[in-house]
Amino acid sequence: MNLSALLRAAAWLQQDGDYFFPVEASTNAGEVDRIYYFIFWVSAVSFALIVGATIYFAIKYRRTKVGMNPEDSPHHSTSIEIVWSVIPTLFMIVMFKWGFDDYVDRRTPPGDAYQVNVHSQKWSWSYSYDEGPETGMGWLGGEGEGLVVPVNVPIKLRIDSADVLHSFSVPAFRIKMDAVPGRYTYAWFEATKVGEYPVFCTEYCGTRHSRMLSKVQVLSQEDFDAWMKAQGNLADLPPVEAGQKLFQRKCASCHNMDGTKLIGPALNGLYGKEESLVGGAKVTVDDNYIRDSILEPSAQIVEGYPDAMTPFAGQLSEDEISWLITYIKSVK
Amino acid sequence: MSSTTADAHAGGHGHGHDHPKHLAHHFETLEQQYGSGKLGIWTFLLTEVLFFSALFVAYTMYRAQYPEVFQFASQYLDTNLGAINTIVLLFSSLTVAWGVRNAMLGQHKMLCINLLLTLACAGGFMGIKYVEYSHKFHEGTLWGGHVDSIFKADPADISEDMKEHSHAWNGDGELVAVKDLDPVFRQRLGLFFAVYFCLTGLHGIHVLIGMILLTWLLLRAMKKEFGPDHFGAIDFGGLYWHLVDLIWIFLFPLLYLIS
Amino acid sequence: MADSSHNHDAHDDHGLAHPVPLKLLFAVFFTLVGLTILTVITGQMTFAGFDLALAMVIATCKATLVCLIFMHLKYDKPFLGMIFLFSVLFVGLFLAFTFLDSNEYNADINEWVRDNMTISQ
Amino acid sequence: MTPSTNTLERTNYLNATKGFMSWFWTIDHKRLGLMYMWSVIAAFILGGFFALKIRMTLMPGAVDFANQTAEQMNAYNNAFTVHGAVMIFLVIIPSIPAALGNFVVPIMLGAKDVAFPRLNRFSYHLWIIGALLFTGTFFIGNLDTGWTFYPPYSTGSTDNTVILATLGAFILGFSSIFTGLNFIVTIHKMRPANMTWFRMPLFLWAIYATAVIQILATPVIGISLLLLLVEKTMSIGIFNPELGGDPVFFQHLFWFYSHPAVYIMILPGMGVMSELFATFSRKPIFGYKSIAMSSLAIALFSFIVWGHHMFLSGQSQLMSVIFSALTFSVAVPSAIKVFNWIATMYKGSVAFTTPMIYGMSIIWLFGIGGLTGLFLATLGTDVQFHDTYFVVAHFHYVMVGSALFGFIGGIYYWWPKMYGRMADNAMTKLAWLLAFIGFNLTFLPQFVGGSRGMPRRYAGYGTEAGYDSFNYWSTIGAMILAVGLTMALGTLIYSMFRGRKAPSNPWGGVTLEWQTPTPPPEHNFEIDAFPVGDPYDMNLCEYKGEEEGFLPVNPRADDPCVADVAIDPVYFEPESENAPA
Repeated sequence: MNLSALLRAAAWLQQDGDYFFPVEASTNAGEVDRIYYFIFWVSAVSFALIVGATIYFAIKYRRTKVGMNPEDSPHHSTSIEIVWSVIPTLFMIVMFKWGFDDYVDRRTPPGDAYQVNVHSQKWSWSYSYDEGPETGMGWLGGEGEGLVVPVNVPIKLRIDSADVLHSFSVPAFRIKMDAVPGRYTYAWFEATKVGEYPVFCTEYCGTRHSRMLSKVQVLSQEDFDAWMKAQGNLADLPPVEAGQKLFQRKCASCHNMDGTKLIGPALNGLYGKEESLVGGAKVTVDDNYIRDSILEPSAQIVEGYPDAMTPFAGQLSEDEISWLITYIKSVK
Repeated sequence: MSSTTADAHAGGHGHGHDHPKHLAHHFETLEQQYGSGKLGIWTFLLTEVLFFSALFVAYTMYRAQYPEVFQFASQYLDTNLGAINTIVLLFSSLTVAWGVRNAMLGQHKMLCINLLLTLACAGGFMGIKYVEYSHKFHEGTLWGGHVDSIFKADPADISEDMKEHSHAWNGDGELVAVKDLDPVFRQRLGLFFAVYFCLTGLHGIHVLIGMILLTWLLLRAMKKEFGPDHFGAIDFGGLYWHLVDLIWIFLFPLLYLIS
Repeated sequence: MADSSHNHDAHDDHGLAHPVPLKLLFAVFFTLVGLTILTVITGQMTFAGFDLALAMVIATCKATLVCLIFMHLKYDKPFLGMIFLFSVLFVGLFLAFTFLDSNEYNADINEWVRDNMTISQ
Repeated sequence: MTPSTNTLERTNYLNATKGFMSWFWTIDHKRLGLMYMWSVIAAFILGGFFALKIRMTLMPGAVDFANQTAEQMNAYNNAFTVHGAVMIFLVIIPSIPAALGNFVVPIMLGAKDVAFPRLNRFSYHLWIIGALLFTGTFFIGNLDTGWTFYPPYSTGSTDNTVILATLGAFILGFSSIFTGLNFIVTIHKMRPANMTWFRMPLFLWAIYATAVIQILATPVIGISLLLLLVEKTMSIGIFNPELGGDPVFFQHLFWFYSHPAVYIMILPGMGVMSELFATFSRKPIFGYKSIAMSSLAIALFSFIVWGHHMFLSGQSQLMSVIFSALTFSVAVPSAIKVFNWIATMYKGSVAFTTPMIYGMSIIWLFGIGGLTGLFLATLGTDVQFHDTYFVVAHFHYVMVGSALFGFIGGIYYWWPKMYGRMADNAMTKLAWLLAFIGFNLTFLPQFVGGSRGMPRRYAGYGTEAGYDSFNYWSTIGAMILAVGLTMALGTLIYSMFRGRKAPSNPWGGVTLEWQTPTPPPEHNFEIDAFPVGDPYDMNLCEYKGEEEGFLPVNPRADDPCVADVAIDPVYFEPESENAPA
C-alpha cells in the first residue's frame, strides 16, 4: 500500500534525527536545533532552580507544630526584585536576537534560488515548475512524485491556495509557511541530503486535513536533470493518459475510481448514468455535466454528498478539462 | 447598634433607619452610588469604542489597499443627506445635554420636552438613513458580489434617480465610467459598500438602542422621578447618546468626504 | 419639590449635581455645526494627500468639544477622562499594528491578483 | 461539636430563602458565585468528555487508519472544535473571575454586594444562553472549524453550526464584559475607607487586572464574530479573498482578543496563588508591590503581543519581528510573580493542606508552561513548532496546569467559607496526586512529538509516522487525569454532606472574608464596622485548636465570631501603628 510507503519515509526521518528533532536535511536545520538546545538548557536550569527551591523551602519550613509561627523574615527587597527581573531579560534578549537572525535568513530566499510553485487545494498539494511540467502531489496512495528538487540548490517556494488556508510544512527542513488564498507566500530551503521527506499540512483545512500529505524527493543534480527531461508535457501524452495524470493531481484526493465513496462520489462507470441532485432534479452524466461540475460544482450537488468541492474555474485550461472528461468516460 | 468611629466614611447619616429614598441597599452614600454609576457607564463607553474599532481598522486597511475603489464607490453616497444627518445628531446631542441639566435642576417639564426632541431627532436620523439605504438597495449598490450587477450599465443610461442621489453629479466632477475601471477594482467595489453598510448599520442599531433607552427615560421623567439628588439614569443615558453621536462625527467624514 | 426648582444655578447642598450653563451648551452646539459645514466644504476640495488628515483633525476637535462640555468631562474626576483616552489609545494601537502589517504584505496580494485576476475575467 | 463561628444551623446565605426561583433570580453575589461554579464544572465535564474522545481516536490501533471514513474524520474534527470552544468560552474564562471572584471579592472588600447586582445576575443568565447555543450545535450539524473559526473555511461551505457557535461566543463575550465592568466599579468604589490600593489583598489586584483586560479585549472579539456572522450569512466579502477581503485580517481581529484572553485565564489563577502562599506560609507575601504591579503589567503588555500566533500565517516579516520582541516583555512579570511566591515560603511555616499542594504543584506546571513559551516566542524555533503538538502541550500546561489547578486550589481554599464544611483530607490529596501524574503523562510526550513535527488537529497519524508512542502514553495519561479530576469533584461533593463543620477561619487567613461567620449571612457581615489592617499581617489571628480554627487576636466586643469569648474590645484606628508604612 503506498500509504505505508510514504509514511515509512516519515519514520525513516526519525532514525537520523536526535531525540527531539527529525533528521537535519537542510542548511537551516542545524541552526534551529542549536537555538532550541540553548533555550532548552536555559529553561531546564531555571526550572530545576524554581522547583528545587519550592521543594526545599516546603520541607525545611514545613509546619511541624500545628499553629507554629514563622521566624521573622523580610517581606520586601527591591534589590532582589531587580536582580530577578534583569537576569531573565538578558537571557531573553539573546534568545530573541538568535531567533531573529535565523528568521530573517528564513524569510529572504537567495537571489539565485530555483523557483517552484506550490499549489494547495482542499486536501492535496501540487507543484509546478516554471519551465518544467506540473508534477502531481505525492498524495498518499497516488503515484505522484511530490516535490522533486536537486540537492544543495536553494529552492524558493511560491505557495498559493485555491480555496481555504493550508500550510506547507517539511519538518526535516524545519520550514513551514501558510498557504493563504488570494495571495502568494514564500519559503525557501536548501536540501543537504538526498532522500524522501514527508510534507504535512499544518493549518486546519477541513475533513481530510489529516490526509493532506505529500513528500519532497531530493535527487542528485544528474538524477534531477534526467527526471526533468523525462517528464515532458502532458500535451504529448494520449488524452486518456494525460487525463489520468491530471486526475491524480487534481481530483484523486476526493474522488476514487474503485466505486468507494471518499468525499465526492466514485467516478468510475459514471458516464451516461443518471444522478439525482440535491433538490430532486435528475441529470444524466454527459460532457456538459462533467464540465459544469468541474467549473461550478456548488451549482449541482449530488444527493448525499457535501457541497465541499473547490471550483476549478480559472485553474484548468480548456484542453485539460477535455482530457479529464475523456479519462472519466474511459474508466468503467 | 453602636455607631463606631471606624465607620468614618458613613457621612452624617445614621444607619439603616433614615435610608435616603433612591439609595440602593448595598451602597453607603449617594455619592458612592452616583460615582459607581458614572464609572460604570464610562467603562461601558470604553467597550463601545473598542466595539467599533475593528470597523475603523477594516476601513483604514482596505482604503489603503484599494484607494481607487473607495474613491470611485464613495461617489455613490449622498453627501448632503450625510451632512443633514450629522447636524440632526448634533442637535439631538444638545437637547439631551440640556435635558441632563434640567434633571439636575428638577425642571421636569423642560426635561420631558428635551427628551421628546432628542427622540424626534433620532427618528429623523433613522428616516434619512432609511432613504439612503432604500436608494442603495433599489440601485443595487450593495456589498460583496452584488455590486457588479448595476455597474455594467453605460454612464449614458444611468437613471435620473441615481444621478439625483449621488453626489458625483451635484455640481462637480463627472462620474468615471465603470467600463474603463480596472477589472480588478470592479470586482472589489463591493468591499467599500461592505465597510459602509457595516459601519452605518452597526451605528444605526446603536441609534435604535438609544431610542429605546430614551423612551424608557421619558416614561420615568413623566412620572417626575428625576430630581437634584436622583438624576443618574438621565446622565448615563445622555452619555450613551453622546457616544453614538461621537461615532457618527468620525464616520461621516470617513465615508462621505473621500475626495 | 417646589423649592428645588428655583435654586437654578446655585450649587446644591447634595453636591452631586453640577449643571452646565445653558449659554455654554448652545455655544458648543453652534461651533459644532460650524465645524461640520467646514469639513463638508474642505471635503469637496482636494488637498495634496492630507485631506483625510484634515478631516480627522476637524472631527477630533468636534469630538473633544462634545466630550468636554456635553459629556461634562471637564467637571468630572480626571480618571473618567483617562478611561476614554485609554480606549482611544488601544484603538490606535490595534490600528497601527494591523495597518502596518497589511501595508507590508500588500505587494504579495497585488502580485497574486495580477497573475490570477486576468485569467478569470 | 459545631464550632461557635459555624452558622450551618443558623440562617446564612444558603438557607435564607429556599426554592429554585430564589436561586435563579437571586442578586446575591455569593449565590451567583456558586451557580457559576457548578455551571462551569458541568461545562468542564462536557469539555472533558470531548477531550477523552480526542485521545481515544488517537489511541494507536483504535481507528483503522488506512480506511478511516470521512464521517470518522468529521467526528474527530467536531470533537477538537467543541473541546476547544467549550473549554475556553464556557469554562476557563468565567471560571475564577465569575465563580470565585463573584463569591469572594465583595466579602474581601467588606461590602454587602458587587456594585451592580442585577447586572451580575444578567451576566450569569447570558452565560446560560451562550452555553445553550453551544450545546445547540450538537443537534443541528457538525461544528468542525476549530475554536478559532478561521475564514475562508468557516465562512465557506461548512454547515451553519458556525452561525450558532459564533452567536454563542458573542453572547458569552458580553457576559465576560459585564463581569469585568462590575469588578472594576466594585474595586474602585466599594473599598472601606482605610483599605488603600496597597492594602488590598493581591487576589483583588489580580481580579482588577483581569477585569481591565476583559473590558478592553472582549468587545473586539464581539465585533469580529459579528463580522464573521455577516460574512457567513450575507457573504459581504470582508474576509473573502475573491471579493478583495483578507483572511489574515480576521486572524488579527481574532488574536487581538484571544491573546489577552489567555491572560484573563491565568491572572486570576495567579491571584489565588498569592493568597494560598501567604496564608499557608503564615507570613506576609514577599514583594507585595511588585506582584501587584506585575499583574497590571501583564494586563497592559498582553495587548501588544498578539502577533506571535501569526508568525507563519502570512504576517509580514517586519511585524513578526516586532511581535517576537514584544512577546518577551510579557514573560518578565510572570517570572517575577513565581519568584516572589517561592520567596514567600522562605522562613515561613508551610502547611501541606490540599489548597497549598495544588498551589505548590502550580510552580512546577506553570514553570514548564511559561518556559516552553520561550520556544514559541523565538522566531527561529517557532517555525518548527507552530501548529504542532508542542503548541498544544504548551497551552495545556499554562491553561490546565496553572489556571485550572488554580481554580481547583481556590475552590478547596474557599470551600469552608462557601459550604461551612472542611474538604481537606487524605482523599483530596490522593485526587491531586492522580491529576498531577495524569496531567504530566498526557502532555510531556506531546512536547517531543511536536518538536518532531507532529501536526496538531490530525484525525490520525498511521503507525509508520513514528508518533504512536507519544499518542499511546498521552492517552493513558488522559485517563489518569480524568480519574483524578473526577475524584477531586467527588471529595468536594462528599464533604458538602459529611465534611467536618468548618470554623470561620480554618486556615488562618487574615483577609476580610475569614472574619465573618461560615457560611456568611446574606449581607456578608453581621457587624457594620470591621478592622482593616495589612491583608497579610498573619499575627492578627492565632490558632485556637483544630475545631475553633484561627480566631482574631484582638476580638471586638460585638464581633459575633467571638461573641461568647468576651475580652476587652480594642478597635483598629485607620492609622493605627500596626498598619504598615
